Amino acid sequence: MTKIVAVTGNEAVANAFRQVEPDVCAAYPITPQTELMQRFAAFVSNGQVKTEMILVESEHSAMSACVGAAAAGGRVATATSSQGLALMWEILFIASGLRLPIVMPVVNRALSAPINIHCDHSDAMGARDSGWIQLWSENAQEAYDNTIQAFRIAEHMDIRLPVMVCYDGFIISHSIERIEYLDDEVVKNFVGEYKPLYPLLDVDNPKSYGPLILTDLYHEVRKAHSEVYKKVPQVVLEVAKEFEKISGRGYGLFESYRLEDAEIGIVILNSAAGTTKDVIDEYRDKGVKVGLLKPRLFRPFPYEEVGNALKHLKAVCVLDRADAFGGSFGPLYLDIAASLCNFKEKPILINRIYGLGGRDYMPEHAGQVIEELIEIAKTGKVKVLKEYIGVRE
Amino acid sequence: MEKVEIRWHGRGGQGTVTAAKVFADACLSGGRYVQAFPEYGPERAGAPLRAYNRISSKELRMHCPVTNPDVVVVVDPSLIESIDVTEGAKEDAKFIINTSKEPAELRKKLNLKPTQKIYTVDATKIAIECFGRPMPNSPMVGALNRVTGLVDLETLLEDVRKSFGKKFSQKIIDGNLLAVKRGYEEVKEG
Amino acid sequence: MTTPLNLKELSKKELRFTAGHRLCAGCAAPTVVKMILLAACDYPVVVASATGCLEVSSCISTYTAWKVPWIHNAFENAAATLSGVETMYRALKKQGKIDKDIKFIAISGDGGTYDIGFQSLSGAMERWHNMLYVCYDNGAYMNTGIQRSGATPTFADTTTCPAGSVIPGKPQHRKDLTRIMAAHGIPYVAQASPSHWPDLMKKVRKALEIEGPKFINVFTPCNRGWRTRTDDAILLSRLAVETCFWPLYEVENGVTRITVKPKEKKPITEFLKAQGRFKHLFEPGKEKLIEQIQEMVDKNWERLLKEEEMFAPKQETQ
Amino acid sequence: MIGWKDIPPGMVILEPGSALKIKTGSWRAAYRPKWIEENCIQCLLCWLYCPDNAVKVKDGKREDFDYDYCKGCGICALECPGKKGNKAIVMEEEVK
Repeated sequence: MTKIVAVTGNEAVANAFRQVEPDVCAAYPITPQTELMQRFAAFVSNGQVKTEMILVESEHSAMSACVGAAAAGGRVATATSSQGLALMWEILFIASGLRLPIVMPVVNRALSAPINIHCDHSDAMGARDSGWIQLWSENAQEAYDNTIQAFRIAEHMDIRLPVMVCYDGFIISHSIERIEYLDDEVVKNFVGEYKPLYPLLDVDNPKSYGPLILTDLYHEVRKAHSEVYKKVPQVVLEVAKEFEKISGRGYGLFESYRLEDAEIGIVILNSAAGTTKDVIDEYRDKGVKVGLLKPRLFRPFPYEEVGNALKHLKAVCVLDRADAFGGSFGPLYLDIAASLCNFKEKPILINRIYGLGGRDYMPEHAGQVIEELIEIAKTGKVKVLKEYIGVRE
Repeated sequence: MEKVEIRWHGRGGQGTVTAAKVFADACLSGGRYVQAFPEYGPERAGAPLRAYNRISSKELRMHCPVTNPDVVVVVDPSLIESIDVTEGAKEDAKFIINTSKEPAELRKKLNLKPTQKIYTVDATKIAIECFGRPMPNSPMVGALNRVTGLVDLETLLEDVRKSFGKKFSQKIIDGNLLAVKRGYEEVKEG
Repeated sequence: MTTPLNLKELSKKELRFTAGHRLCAGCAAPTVVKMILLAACDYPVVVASATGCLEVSSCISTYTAWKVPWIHNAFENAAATLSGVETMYRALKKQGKIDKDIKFIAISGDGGTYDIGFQSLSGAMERWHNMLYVCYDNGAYMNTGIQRSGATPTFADTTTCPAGSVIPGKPQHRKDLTRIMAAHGIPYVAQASPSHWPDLMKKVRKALEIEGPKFINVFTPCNRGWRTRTDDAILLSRLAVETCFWPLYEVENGVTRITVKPKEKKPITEFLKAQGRFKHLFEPGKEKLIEQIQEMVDKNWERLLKEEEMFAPKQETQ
Repeated sequence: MIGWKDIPPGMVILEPGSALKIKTGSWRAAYRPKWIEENCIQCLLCWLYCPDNAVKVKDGKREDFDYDYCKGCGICALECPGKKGNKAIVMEEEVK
């Protein structure tokens, strides 16, 4: 029996946490994540979960405590945003390097300076090469579903890696939407009992975590680590398949929307994908063959699959809600370009930066991009490769 | 109606966001999709704010502010002086204003098109009479429900009872329920 | 049965920090670790270490000197890391998945404790985790090459505040971390020295018996950093106690008690003169600097005596 | 040296005390300690103070040095109280 509710994205994810019941949860407040951990703390205070909370003095300590707790041998979760994720940066690499299955919703928010509390993706993008698996979510439903699946993916014995579940700050975290909750028992059975690997608390079999590795072995350790990521897409798909059985909702490595027969396409992450789909429908009604690709598994990035899904198009615009400062392209653009670079026949690519610091992404922005793509497909000419949209002159 | 988009105008601290949430919650019945979200800024109590609802029989994928509302709800009448509440409103939009004035007067003041409809309700007065505080959100929810006809009154009242139930005393809950009902009954079309 | 704290009995216990570690010849840190783990010999323990000499030298490649579960995370977060381990222990114990009585000990150097790890330590203590945090204080960043730290004593010569013609070594005071930890209001705080091993072991044992956060600061000579002989680590730590440079005391539930009082307080020069890092103070014309150090030591010792007196049981009521 | 396929997940070391395989006795440069049994009062301070666990003890009784690990620091010799002023440990030149 599923339950239909109207809740904020943060409330939905807090509820997923309640249903999964991590053994230990570290938390430090930061907008817009705060509401999620507040709600979860209320579950703890009211005895609705067995979770022990560690109310740390910084995000750096939050992630450090998560590393300790996960190594100790139990299920661990935390959550953060923006500066908080930036402060964790050092320990993100340690969590993945030690192969600790920590689950962390990242409620996407812009990075300082200037300080801003609203949505963009520069926080999670800054951590995209930290070895964390990243699942991105369009709406509250996906944030909830991805959070539940994240525990299964992270804790899979072939994977044992930390997972970030990304969803848009305020736009999703603080907006109320209709979502379907699964039954508590169904979720509990789905994630199952936590199985530790090398638990530190097994005092009869002492282990040492975190050795010094020098030139003689570091390269090998990294190679071994990089091999694990090859197994991730398959596990993500397996978990999604099982999740579909309990929820009726299907998930892949990415979502293709009206892409198969399309001639032009948009690649975009998270909540703006929904707005774009509505606009695509309008253009389809006018006979324009436009489609969309929305990455879900962003790390490890499924280059081959994404490349195959896009290669037949004439022109593609990659919309980034984060800029890579210092004269580079948007981070999503770089991955899309890499996924297509070895095909002989491939679409012309452009990169548009939108929605930084919570700037609204409106239907007319999608329309503007589609119009430009129509023109590029027709003429084969690109006026400007990378540009901001929705910006005041 | 397949999709209704609502824009609320209120001030921080008046319960406008809560009203949008309560209304969205009530609209869930009948398998509808709903959204309720405020515009977030650094504003604090007293500052003008907007909140939005989308109510639809189809999945809602749009994640941006409502720019062409079907319904505009003005919770604080003083906002009319400083903000163009008609901005972007559809040709057949409905305006619900918290005011003691007559609909005709408001129609003139807002310079509405003949195709647009105006409704007024003295929500602040109702609120004071029902539960002793000038919090107009409950009667406004009642009025909005009457105008849109999206949910039956009983469902709405049940939802309000539920959302108030956890935090407030029985007296406050009863007062608010009465206020919703009176807002529903006393809204005037003009 | 508690193992008595005598060497004959203790020597029958397993050494849970093994030989084969790569710390310098004559380093006092492994001896301090040995003493801590011997004092804790009746318990299973989990140890966390901050990045530092002890950490890099005890666990390299596939070789670990630890025979207890051990975790190294980063430089500044041993306390936060161990608070995670300890919290998971409580969670799993509550669920009936663990029944053992495990003790949690962090062992980190002064850089990872006084300086970069201070926030993490302070937070963990304030959150009241059931752990013992031990700082092995050798008074500088020895792992990176003898840079000054918040624990470096006044006028010590280090690579980042070298004794020059204008600045005579570290100009600032040493941060009195033990007192700062006592100010956290935690149940047990102490200073110890490996030269006074029964005192050190008693303190560790007492700390382990107390529920909640505990902190012990252990004086730990470093012959490379201090430019001394490889054989005088214990001798120097004894001199630190006898000159009252490093008083041995404890603050238990807010009550201060000096645990070892030197029979005769030796002049600070006894401690300073054996160390290359203070060599410049013995040049002609630098007498004032040594006097300043002596004044600081005297002031601190006097304050400690007064503090103890404040809490001492009244003679009449005894 | 192991190859990448033999790296355990997270490089967690599963063998406690594996450092014993590293014979740090080879670090001794100039001096090595010598135990003079007749001067030994079995105080075991050398066992306690040795940073490298290089003093063997059996059933609470001191035995000879474990030169596999002794780095030759000399702490044992300096701290040895000896018998009637005669040290039970002296440092002598290393012969390799």
